[in-house]
Amino acid sequence: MTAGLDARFTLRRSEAFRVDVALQIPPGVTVALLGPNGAGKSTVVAALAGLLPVDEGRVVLDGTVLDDPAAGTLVPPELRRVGVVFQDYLLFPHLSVLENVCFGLRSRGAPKDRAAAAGAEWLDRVGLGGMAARRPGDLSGGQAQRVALARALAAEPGLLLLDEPLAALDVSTRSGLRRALAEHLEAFGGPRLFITHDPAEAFLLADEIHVLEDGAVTQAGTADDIRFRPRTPYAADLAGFNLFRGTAAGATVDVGPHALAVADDRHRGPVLVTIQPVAVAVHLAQPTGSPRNTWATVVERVEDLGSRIRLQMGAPLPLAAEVTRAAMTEMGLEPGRRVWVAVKATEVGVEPGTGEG
Amino acid sequence: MTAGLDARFTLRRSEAFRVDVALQIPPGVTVALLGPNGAGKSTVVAALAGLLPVDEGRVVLDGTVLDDPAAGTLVPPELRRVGVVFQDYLLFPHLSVLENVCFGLRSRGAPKDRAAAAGAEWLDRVGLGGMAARRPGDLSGGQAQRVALARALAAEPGLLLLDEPLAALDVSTRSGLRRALAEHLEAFGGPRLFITHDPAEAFLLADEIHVLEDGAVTQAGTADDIRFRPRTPYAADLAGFNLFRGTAAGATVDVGPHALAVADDRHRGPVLVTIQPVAVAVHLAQPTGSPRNTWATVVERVEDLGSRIRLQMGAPLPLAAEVTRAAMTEMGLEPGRRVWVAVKATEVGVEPGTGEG
Amino acid sequence: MVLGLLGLAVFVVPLAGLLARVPWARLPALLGGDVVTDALRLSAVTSLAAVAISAVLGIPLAWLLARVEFPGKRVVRAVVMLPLVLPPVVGGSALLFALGRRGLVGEALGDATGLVLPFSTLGVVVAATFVAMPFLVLTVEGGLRSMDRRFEGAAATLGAGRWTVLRRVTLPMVAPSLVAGVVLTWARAFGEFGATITFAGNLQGRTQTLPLAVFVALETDRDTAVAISLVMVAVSLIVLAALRDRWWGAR
Amino acid sequence: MVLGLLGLAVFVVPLAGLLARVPWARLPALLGGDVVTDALRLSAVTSLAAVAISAVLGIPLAWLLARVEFPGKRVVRAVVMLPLVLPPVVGGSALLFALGRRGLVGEALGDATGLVLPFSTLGVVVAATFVAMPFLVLTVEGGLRSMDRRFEGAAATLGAGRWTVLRRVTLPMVAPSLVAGVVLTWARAFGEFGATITFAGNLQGRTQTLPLAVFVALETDRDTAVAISLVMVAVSLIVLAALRDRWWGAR
Amino acid sequence: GGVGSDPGGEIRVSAAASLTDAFASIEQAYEDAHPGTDVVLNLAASSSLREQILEGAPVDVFASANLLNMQVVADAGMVVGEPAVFAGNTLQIAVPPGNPGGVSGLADLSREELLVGLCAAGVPCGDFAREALALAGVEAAVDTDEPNVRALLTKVIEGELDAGIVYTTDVAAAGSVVEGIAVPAGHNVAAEYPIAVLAGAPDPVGAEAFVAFVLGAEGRAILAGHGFTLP
Ligand SMILES: Nc1ncnc2c1ncn2[C@@H]1O[C@H](COP(=O)(O)OP(=O)(O)OP(=O)(O)O)[C@@H](O)[C@H]1O
Ligand SMILES: Nc1ncnc2c1ncn2[C@@H]1O[C@H](COP(=O)(O)OP(=O)(O)OP(=O)(O)O)[C@@H](O)[C@H]1O
Ligand SMILES: [Mg+2]
Ligand SMILES: [Mg+2]
Repeated sequence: MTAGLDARFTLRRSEAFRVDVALQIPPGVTVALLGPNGAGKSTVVAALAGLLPVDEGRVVLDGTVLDDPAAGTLVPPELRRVGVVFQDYLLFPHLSVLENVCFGLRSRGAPKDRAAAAGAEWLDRVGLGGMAARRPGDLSGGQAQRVALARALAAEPGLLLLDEPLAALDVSTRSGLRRALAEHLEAFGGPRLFITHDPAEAFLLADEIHVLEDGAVTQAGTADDIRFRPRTPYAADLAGFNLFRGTAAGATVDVGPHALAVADDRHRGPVLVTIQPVAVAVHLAQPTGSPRNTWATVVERVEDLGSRIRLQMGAPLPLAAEVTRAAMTEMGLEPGRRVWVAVKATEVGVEPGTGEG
Repeated sequence: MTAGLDARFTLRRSEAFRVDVALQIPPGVTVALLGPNGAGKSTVVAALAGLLPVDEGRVVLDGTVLDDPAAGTLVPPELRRVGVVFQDYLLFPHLSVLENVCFGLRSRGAPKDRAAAAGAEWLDRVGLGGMAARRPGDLSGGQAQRVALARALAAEPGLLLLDEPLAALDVSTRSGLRRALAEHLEAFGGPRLFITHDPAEAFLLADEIHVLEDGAVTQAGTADDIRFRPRTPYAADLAGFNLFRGTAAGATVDVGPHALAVADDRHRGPVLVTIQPVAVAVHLAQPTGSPRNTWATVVERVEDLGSRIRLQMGAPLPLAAEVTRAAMTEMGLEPGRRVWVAVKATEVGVEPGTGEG
Repeated sequence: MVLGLLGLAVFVVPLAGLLARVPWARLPALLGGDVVTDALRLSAVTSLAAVAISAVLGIPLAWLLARVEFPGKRVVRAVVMLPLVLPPVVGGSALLFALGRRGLVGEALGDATGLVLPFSTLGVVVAATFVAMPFLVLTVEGGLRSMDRRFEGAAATLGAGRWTVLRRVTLPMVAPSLVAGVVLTWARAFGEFGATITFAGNLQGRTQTLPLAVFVALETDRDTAVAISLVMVAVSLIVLAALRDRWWGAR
Repeated sequence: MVLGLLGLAVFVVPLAGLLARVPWARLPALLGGDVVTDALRLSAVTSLAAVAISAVLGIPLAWLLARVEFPGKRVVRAVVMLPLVLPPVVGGSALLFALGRRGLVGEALGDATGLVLPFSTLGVVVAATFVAMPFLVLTVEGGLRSMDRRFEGAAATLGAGRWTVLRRVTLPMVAPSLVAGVVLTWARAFGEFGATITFAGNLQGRTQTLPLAVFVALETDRDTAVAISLVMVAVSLIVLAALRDRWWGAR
Repeated sequence: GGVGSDPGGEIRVSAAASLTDAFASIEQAYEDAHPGTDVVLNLAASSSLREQILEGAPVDVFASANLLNMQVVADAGMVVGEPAVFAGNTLQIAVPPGNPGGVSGLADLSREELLVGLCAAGVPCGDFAREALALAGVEAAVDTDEPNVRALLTKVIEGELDAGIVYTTDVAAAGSVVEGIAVPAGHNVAAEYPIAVLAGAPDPVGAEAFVAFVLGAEGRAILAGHGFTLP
């Protein structure tokens, strides 16, 4: 028996559109599914949740076959323990916000008051503690989405499917909820599939990224695989991030071989650090000035992205930098070239994040 | 008679929530309404469209009083020529995509074939030419939103209200549609109110920004007003942008007193240029290295943002830069200090954009 | 599932009972007369006319009930449902009291226009409309209420006036309810007996619809009655079964 | 608007006709006898029993029609609508043919259980159920079809089995249709006359419901008939007007 | 059951609707004479009653408004002995109060300008009326063929019809809301009401007793009081 999700299936949605994917998600691993509109992301969610029958293939969760049309197996959604946050919420209009959140626990037989207590706790976590008695129809778009999130999480699912759970949220709410979401993903041991349009979200929350285009996975791998070796123009577009794990201590973050100065000094302990490749300046001599982080390194690889050039740096930190073609030519940047890199402390993003996730 | 929109009104949505706003939008001007979830943005849209009656105040469009409860005036929505893109689309499920887009023209009496031709053109513009015959139920979320956009624009409204029209779109589609939207906003002469969570969108598309928090406008002004003089923590959060108008000629963009090197060399003619303050490096001596844009300037103003310091530079370009407190102290950055700034060409965002808008 | 089948039995068993009594061999002879032909024609005409009148008057009434707030709305709705509750014979009597030659309104109507409803085909239509229209009103009202009104708002912002909104958005979006209402109304009008016989009388070719023909036949010859009933069953099964699934509420 | 009011007139004018004939002064005397009391009690009991049976059997049937694909569905739906079309007297005869002591099923039923439906209160319930249940089935089916099924999917992913989904999501979400269906069913059962008198007979205290009492009164004393009709109108108006607006389709 | 044999017993009598008043009086008188016995009347159109009996409804006595329906039941072997005629009825022309049509006899029914109703052919009162018209040599200008006397009489009472041929007992029962115009004996046709005990009677003894009561002096007196002719 293999733990986690092992899914390979095809599903025809219409004459013109077919999804054909293979996904392996071990327990405790978050996979992000990134893809343009109409790529079939929501279709994959529906298939895994048991809401659309697959045409061919097998879906296995923790050793249990959920779908196997060849063998006639099709486990109904309610027995799958697959939690879903739907793209358009689907909150029950006749139930209060609290009843929506309790729905999963109640369905699985929890007593009313225990479910209500757990639901209220979840509402507090998404910052809607005061809205327990409202109807979903009286919520703003963003409030509704947070309720949907709480509802799915409160049901204690064994596999978590999130169909763009943060898309309708505003910037400030989003970063707060992303943190809450990251925490929950950590707390919960099963496989997680996360759909998003936002590469930052994918890179921050996921261990592995699958790029879905027109129903097919065009690239799958770690964030680094996608970032350093994007295989399609769409993937290359997404690959705008340096991502490191580190330990924050206020104004500095220790990222293993190196300590980075950061402007966001609120954090202590394990964090994720992001630096956009375009934010990395490359110098031939040691730079002076405001950039707090400067170090000597060597160009390992040069990639031509068309209008820009991506440089992959070696020790002490595997940093990607993007420069113009003019800069490359002028400075003679090529593999083996020794350079100085400079990154402003204000350009280093810090997000709390722990463990493997 | 004043041309454009002049609206001041209050509207009570529930016991706990009340909107109280004043908006003046001259013809040809785009105002963005930025605010957190539940601030009342959609409520303002509904009121202006005539879908919710206001409690007090006056709404005047091009000299015509649309709402004036004191005088008993309430012009019905169909006579307002106010085009709306709703946050959750509201595409007519019983009509094809093309019929949805033609709806406005047909309602105002256009002959069937002329409306269909115009509708088809609009569908092409939003990249859905092949889906004219589909039902909205068979579209993905992003496709549906694009149809909603085309439907509102095709009706040739006199005032355009856009309730987060790009929120559900993926990154690549979004920038394309943002461009199309910018073009249409240019082409259309009335006032425009644009709701968004994305400050970049607001800064790029709007001439003026109103920040709405808990039903009240906490700040209103140009993008520069918000960026340089944010009045609330929320506004300060949004103010992460340098924005200049310029003329692109491939790898350089002329922004008046200065020519900037840019990595995105696809553009010719009028453009908008964005530079994040955090991407601006400040040096005491002339820097060497990859940053393509370096110039000498003077610190005009120093603002304390808490963990970061914002520096406002003087001639030749009014650039904002954000640095850490440590850098400020160490480099002795204070008003009047002469410094060099460095901006990497890859950090300069270029968006097509013309005219006053 | 089992309950559903049991529920179906409620309808199938009596139908089987009826079919078991059909004198198949004598059927052509029994149905050959012009009584049946006249009644069939009259039933078709009057039931369709009742549907048309019900639609013209009933849709606006449903719209009033669903969309306009006014005092005493519940009472109005209850009044609309009355013909459902009143035994048709009583309903027919009420129609006589109101619209008969000596009736409350009928006398004035007759004096003014010379129109006499009892014993005329128009009277049959009035009786059928009275008993059948509630179905249209109530079904359409339910549809209107459960529709998301924001679609109407969206249409209005696109320049559609009340009438255009009604025609191009509201009615199409409640089409399933509308069709269901029309079908129920037609069925009720087609089967209408008690109010018709009381109000409009029973004259072959003018007011004798199929149900009246069945009733008269029952007085004398059960076989003819069963045979005419069979015609009614056949006509309704054909009409009702011709309705596509999607008309029953789905998009 | 105008059409809507005209539509309302269709119902109000006959009601006014009826009210104009009510012998108000003699009303207490006319309604005092135990005939009316017996009939009222019997009508209440049987119409509510018919509603209960219709709900138990009709909701699953509606669910089958709305949610399960099977061949011949249109015919099944047409059969369900038959009692609407059949004149009640024919319906009563069909019930006799099927469930009478000599009937297709009735004979076996009688032999097996000793149950005799004709002339029993149970027979009244059967007749009322037969004519009224279609309303419940059709209204609930319409509600089920127009509901967004993805809510059921969402509930299933939250661990709700078929039964829980039905109870906590589907039925509450179609509650307006359900209530409308129950009301229509009750109203039809309450007013049922033809099938009852034919199938269950007309025995005071056992099968004589209010409509049958009206019929008997019509034979002898028109004033009593009008008075009993008034009781029916009053009861129905009270019941129907007690229904809240929101039960008619809105959330 | 019969006298004393089955106190608390129940006699179910299916009687034609036109017998409503008369049989209500007979029920009262019988129950007074036989304490503990309950007569239960089942009043409907004779044809409905016939159908119920043919389908096995548990009935003790059948009192029909015409011979035909009784004959059908008898032919099905469901009658004990011979049906007995217990009452008769004659025809009258019913007109609204004040006789707005100025009807004075059968001949007036041929006047085109009058609204004239009969019972439908096949319905007993319709057949009798047509026979009477034929005897009088009148070709009536009929506007409606009502399915039963009750429907016909209602329309006369309401003034919808200027004249209709109904039973004398109906005119008597209706009271002042209609006027009756006699049909001359030569043209009048007598309706006959048969009564019989049914083969499937749950209480055959009681049934016999009740029939005997109707045919007896007390029954005859009550029937005569309601305008029926006696055989
Ligand atoms: N009910 C349906 N019937 C037929 N085709 C459908 C249906 N729903 C969606 N599709 C089509 O299937 C394809 C994939 O849709 P899906 O909703 O899975 O895309 P998505 O990747 O989730 O897009 P988005 O980011 O816009 O939500 C699209 O081309 C869409 O038009
Ligand atoms: N139908 C309603 N009845 C009562 N209150 C409502 C209703 N709809 C929304 N509200 C409340 O009004 C406030 C403003 O809602 P609105 O939809 O205008 O916010 P918004 O700024 O558009 O938010 P979002 O960005 O989430 O769409 C919220 O507090 C919301 O809960
Ligand atoms: Mg999707
Ligand atoms: Mg909103």
